[in-house]
Amino acid sequence: MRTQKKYVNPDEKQIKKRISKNKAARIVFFIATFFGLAVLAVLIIRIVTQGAGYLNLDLLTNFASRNPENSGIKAALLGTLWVMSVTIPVALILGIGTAIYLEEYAPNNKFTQFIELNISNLAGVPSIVFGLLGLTLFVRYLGMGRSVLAGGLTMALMILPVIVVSSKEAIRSIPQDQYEAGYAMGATKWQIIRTVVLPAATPGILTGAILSLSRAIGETAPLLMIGAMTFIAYVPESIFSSFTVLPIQIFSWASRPQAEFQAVAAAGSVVLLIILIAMNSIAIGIRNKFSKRN
Amino acid sequence: ACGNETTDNESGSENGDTTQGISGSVQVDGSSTVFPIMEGVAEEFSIENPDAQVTIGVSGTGGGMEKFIAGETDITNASRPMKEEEAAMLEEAGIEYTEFNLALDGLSVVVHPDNDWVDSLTIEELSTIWLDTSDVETWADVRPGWPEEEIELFSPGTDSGTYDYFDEVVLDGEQINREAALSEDDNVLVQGVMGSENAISYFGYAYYAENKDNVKVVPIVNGEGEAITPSSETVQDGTYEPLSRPLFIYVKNESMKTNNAAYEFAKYTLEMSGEMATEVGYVALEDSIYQEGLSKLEELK
Amino acid sequence: MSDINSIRPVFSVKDFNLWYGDKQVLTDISLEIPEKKVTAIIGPSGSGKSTFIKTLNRMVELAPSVRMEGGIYYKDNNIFDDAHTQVEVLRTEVGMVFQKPNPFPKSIYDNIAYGPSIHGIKDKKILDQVVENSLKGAALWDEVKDRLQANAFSLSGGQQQRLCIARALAVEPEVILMDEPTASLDPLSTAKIEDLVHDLKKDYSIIIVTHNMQQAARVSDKTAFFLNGELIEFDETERIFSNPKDKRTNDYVSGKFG
Amino acid sequence: MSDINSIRPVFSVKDFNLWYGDKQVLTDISLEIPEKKVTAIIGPSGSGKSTFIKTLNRMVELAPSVRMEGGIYYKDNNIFDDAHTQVEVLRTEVGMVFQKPNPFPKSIYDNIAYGPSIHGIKDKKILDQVVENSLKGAALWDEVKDRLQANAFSLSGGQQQRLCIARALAVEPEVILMDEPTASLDPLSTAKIEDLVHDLKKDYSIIIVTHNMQQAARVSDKTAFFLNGELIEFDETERIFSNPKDKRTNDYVSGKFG
Amino acid sequence: MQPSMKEMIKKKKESRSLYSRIEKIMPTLFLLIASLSILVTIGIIVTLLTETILFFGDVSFIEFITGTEWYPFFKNDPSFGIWPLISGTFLIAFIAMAVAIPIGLSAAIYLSEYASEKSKKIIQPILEVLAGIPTIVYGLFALTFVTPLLQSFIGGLPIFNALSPGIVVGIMIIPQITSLSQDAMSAVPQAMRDGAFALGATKLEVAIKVVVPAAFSGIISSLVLAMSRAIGETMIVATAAGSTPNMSFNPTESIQTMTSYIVQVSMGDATYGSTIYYSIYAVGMTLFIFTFGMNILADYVSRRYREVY
Ligand SMILES: Nc1ncnc2c1ncn2[C@@H]1O[C@H](COP(=O)(O)OP(=O)(O)OP(=O)(O)O)[C@@H](O)[C@H]1O
Ligand SMILES: Nc1ncnc2c1ncn2[C@@H]1O[C@H](COP(=O)(O)OP(=O)(O)OP(=O)(O)O)[C@@H](O)[C@H]1O
Ligand SMILES: [Mg+2]
Ligand SMILES: [Mg+2]
Ligand SMILES: O=P([O-])([O-])[O-]
Repeated sequence: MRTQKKYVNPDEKQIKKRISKNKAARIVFFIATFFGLAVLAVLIIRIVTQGAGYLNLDLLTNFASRNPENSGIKAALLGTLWVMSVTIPVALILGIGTAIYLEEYAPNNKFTQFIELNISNLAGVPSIVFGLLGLTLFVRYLGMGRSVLAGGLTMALMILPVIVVSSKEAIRSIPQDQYEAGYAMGATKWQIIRTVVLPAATPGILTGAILSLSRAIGETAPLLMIGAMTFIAYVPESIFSSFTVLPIQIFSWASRPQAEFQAVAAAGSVVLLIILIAMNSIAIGIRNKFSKRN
Repeated sequence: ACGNETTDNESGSENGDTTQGISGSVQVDGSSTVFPIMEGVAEEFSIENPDAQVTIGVSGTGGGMEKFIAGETDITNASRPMKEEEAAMLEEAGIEYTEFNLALDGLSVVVHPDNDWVDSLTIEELSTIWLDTSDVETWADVRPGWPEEEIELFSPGTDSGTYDYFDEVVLDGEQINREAALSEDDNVLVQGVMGSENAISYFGYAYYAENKDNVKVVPIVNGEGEAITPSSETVQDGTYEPLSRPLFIYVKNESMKTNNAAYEFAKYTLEMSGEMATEVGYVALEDSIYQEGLSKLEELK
Repeated sequence: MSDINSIRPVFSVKDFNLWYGDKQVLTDISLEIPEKKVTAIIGPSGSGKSTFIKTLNRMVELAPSVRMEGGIYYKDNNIFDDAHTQVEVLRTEVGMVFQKPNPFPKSIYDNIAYGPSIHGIKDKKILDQVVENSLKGAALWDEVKDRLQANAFSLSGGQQQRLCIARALAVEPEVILMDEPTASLDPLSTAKIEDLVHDLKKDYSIIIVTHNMQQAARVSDKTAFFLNGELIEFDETERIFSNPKDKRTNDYVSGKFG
Repeated sequence: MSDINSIRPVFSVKDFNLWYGDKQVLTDISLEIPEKKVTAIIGPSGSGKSTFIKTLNRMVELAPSVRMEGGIYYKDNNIFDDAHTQVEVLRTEVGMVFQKPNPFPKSIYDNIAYGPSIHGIKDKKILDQVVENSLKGAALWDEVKDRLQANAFSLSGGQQQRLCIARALAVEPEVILMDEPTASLDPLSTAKIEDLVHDLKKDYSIIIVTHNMQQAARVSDKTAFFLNGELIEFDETERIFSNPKDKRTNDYVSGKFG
Repeated sequence: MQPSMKEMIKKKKESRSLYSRIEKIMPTLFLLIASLSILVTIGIIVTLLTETILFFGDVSFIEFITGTEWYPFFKNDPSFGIWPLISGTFLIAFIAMAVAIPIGLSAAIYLSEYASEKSKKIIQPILEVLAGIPTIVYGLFALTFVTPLLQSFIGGLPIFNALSPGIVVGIMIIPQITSLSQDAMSAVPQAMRDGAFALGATKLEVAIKVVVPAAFSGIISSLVLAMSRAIGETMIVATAAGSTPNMSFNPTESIQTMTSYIVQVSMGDATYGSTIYYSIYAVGMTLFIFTFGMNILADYVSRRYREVY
């Protein structure tokens, strides 16, 4: 066989060319990666400098005002908290429960597959469509008005598919051998779920939940749809109160004619970003902490 | 409640060592033109009555009327008088209401600050610019000698009272130019004009007042043939016409009876609106009109 | 094969067949597994060894689309007859240890206490006792007694495997199934587990799957040779390794393939 | 050990040490690998066999945090000296076959043509020739010649492994490293690969890692025994299996552990 | 010595009917919860559908799906041809993809093939922050930073245009493309790379000729999903693209997307029951069909062409 002539005879020049191509590509790929980081930096620097004049404690403790100096996000911040206090339990109970059902109990048939496909597709449906749903279902048909309840439920429905999908993923990534260990001890299905599945899936579920909650906190469009664009100078007292939330407040400031309000909007954006980055960091922290193990 | 500036004792009233103030919730919605006035009123009202919950939406006059008819709001703001259809629907819904004058606005026509050719416009010229049926496309089509650049139109949305008023006075019920960008967000209009030398738009005087550096207001030729720039004086003395218009609130009579907070808020509004109107760039009415309104309101209680 | 029946069987398998979907993985298996002995199962990869022992505690049913025919009797009860044998009870009596150590991501203590506690035993004193006994039984007590609250993953592979054995012991099973329990371990840990198996057979019946023929020879009393889902030969271990009846057995144990 | 030097070494390893992070995995390895022979590397799991042969073509560097000391000479060139040996060239001359067959998800043809084509050979005629020769060299030609455009994954495990050998042959290496090439194969495929190894040594120097002692005995000329990262013994295969010098070697080849 | 564990377990078994009841209730409970979630998914479709049907009581279906003029606010003869909104939507989506595909994929290759574990650990979360920035903040960024920046290059670029929000939407979806594609590439077994490295391939050759083809379906589905996100993006477009429904593919012109139309109407809170009010459902339905279709496509691609390694 080796009597034939050698076809592959890597000569110096050709090798050099391939290696420098590789080096050039590496630089191009790196620049592309860096681009995203650079835009992020520009964006953050910009809103921080723009909002710098209004970044103080008053921003957090004041209500909105016609006067930029006195404007604050108290109502919006607390409104966001109120809305989340509806969204979180509803989305988590429905989301995790559905994920457990689909992963652990549902028969593996066409119908289940259809449901799963449907849910994962809903995760990609634009938020504004959920706004339409909230407007029709909660605000109008169920007569909740533009209340915290309507807003919270709308947000819950919006993130529900995402939570279902990420919880399913978390459950699915539990190694089969953990189930086997439990079953081999004579555990029942529910015991397995309680003692093996939930503890092991919690970090993953939590990560997904925090990330989707942070999405909900940053969303404007669905709440705009249900008519949350308002001037409010009080803190909601119940889930039936009217409310405003941070992104809406930012949007409303940004639509003011005065340049000062653009700066207040930027200051509000900084606060919103800090909240979101903090939530993301927590989620990433959880993910890193638990992905190390095995 | 009184109309004094109380910004300074905010913390005092929160601590509750001044009078208890009013509690309860008030739903207000409607005109974006009136919004700056109402926002100021609501802010002061909330400072004096920290337990009161005043919500002010910005749905435009038409959108506000819609909610008012649906019974969702206690007070609705309007930058035009109520339409007959709206009144009919309210009657059908069994909602009684009362109209109050709040202030005057000079609907301001604005162009880009670098636009150095437009020195004044007549109502006819305005309508040729804005009507869909007219064949005016460029500034040169409006007046010879003006640049041959296509005019960019930015108009308040069709739900707004501003649009309705403009429609009545300038468009005369005809179709607005289909190239016009419509927006309920007045700032979009400001941005639009700021962004193009050939743009033209119109909106409430308050928004112009806030953007004097960014846009240029166009004097409008009135019935006397004088080109008048909108200002407090020209609006109040009636020389800026026909684009001066009154601003209103409509209160639901029943709310005035049953909802003390709504009543107090309405009262406070009438007391404060003159001051607020001036502060945010509109024109206050004569004091006697507010007094008249207050006594009308008193009767509703 | 007369002596097989002289010892009371803990499992009797009769004409057992198993399919995954359409694929037959076990064909006409019949054998009797003696009590308090070590039975080794050997055979090349894919011959159905794991499937077979997973059938004994019905773990095989966790895989989708499994179909079975024939009977398996645990102490004379048909294990598939739900009226007489609850699967949870069967698995409590027939413990299992896997190829890869699979402790729970919990403390050493909680790993051992898991079995008793899912069966409703919460009394801390009893649990303490069980943990100690089981760890002693698995020859792990001395190495971990000072750090029972440490995470099980902080143990070495061999210790983890003994922990898994201890976990299985905690519910006091009758039988322990072991599926290549030393496959992922170093020589030293392997030796420890082999010693442990030897000790355990005083109290338990043990069935061990192994790739390592020397291991089978060292630890087991009886050996079953599987090939392509069939039981080729089942006999005293000595016999299998010195003088098997079947040529294929001979080829396999002498390393001609596998 | 005098005869080791009588044959020209293709690789000389001198006092070689390797760490993954802080963990030393190879300690003071020195040996010379003869040309056009089959050298077997045996040893229990984790003893560093794979690490060792991956060092020979510098694949080991793909793992993060590897640190090395000592010299390895391929035909008298220090393989770590980038001035003389480019890693891409080294790997072209030192081919490798892995434990699990790892064809690319491409057609059979493209799998073989991959190597030549990255080296700039695009001429369809030459490639056709290379594909045919390589497949013939790997004893796979007859089985696949009618479906060269079929996806490589449609082949059986044993065929895939021969495809991977053919792929390695396509760039005409001098040395072929094989890391447990039959570990995941059935007996028949194993036999085929063993035959192939036997044929290939006419043209290539082969280094083969194996778990299966019988396999080492059957295919290799020389055998190196690794334990815990040390080279315990390196000698003629016959000698290693019949009369090793070191007790540990003897224990291992006789199945006492591992 | 205490009683044997075996006996204790037996005893407990007998007194534990509660547990077996829980065991029986749980599946039903979870089924109930799941049904609720499933109802929601059906709810969306039903809601959109019923209101959309009412819309087609006022406007001809044919006009809606074939019309090229979208002037809903005209009093005398409003026209409801959806195409200007669709073209605006896709114009934005295409600009976004033109930005995001090269950058997102390059970054994915860099992170999956070149970057060290350490730098991956730093870069990845930061990139994910990009995806988490509220769209309203992006919208303001587009309007007040990117547009003026573009205006300094492109003379006569109007303040509201498709280009600027398109680019910003592109930036927003970069992380999605990067992380999903990178997942797909990372899922390519190391063995496959090893196979290529062992033949003397450079990193680039491994990445382009082995990893990318092997991860192809994952990459494609990440692109489809990103596209679907771009189509559904609302606030960026509503803030910076203007509101002129043009059948134009000129990126320097102002356009209107389906989403920004819905926002425009809902901000004015169109009269309940009016044709305009129902039109947002018809538009919403169209949007839903497009994004749902794209998601199904992505799912199909990743299933159909899933690599069997
Ligand atoms: N869940 C499953 N679904 C379908 N086929 C399976 C499944 N588990 C195993 N098999 C197949 O059944 C056959 C027997 O597998 P089994 O795991 O029992 O073999 P084994 O003898 O234990 O092999 P090894 O020594 O590799 O563990 C194999 O062909 C395997 O591919
Ligand atoms: N990438 C890596 N990082 C850290 N440690 C590693 C890495 N790869 C291998 N090791 C460790 O190096 C030691 C030697 O591993 P190696 O794979 O060379 O052993 P081996 O003899 O080939 O074993 P096997 O027979 O199981 O393949 C083992 O302890 C292993 O855990
Ligand atoms: Mg097995
Ligand atoms: Mg190895
Ligand atoms: O918001 P308007 O005042 O224009 O109705």
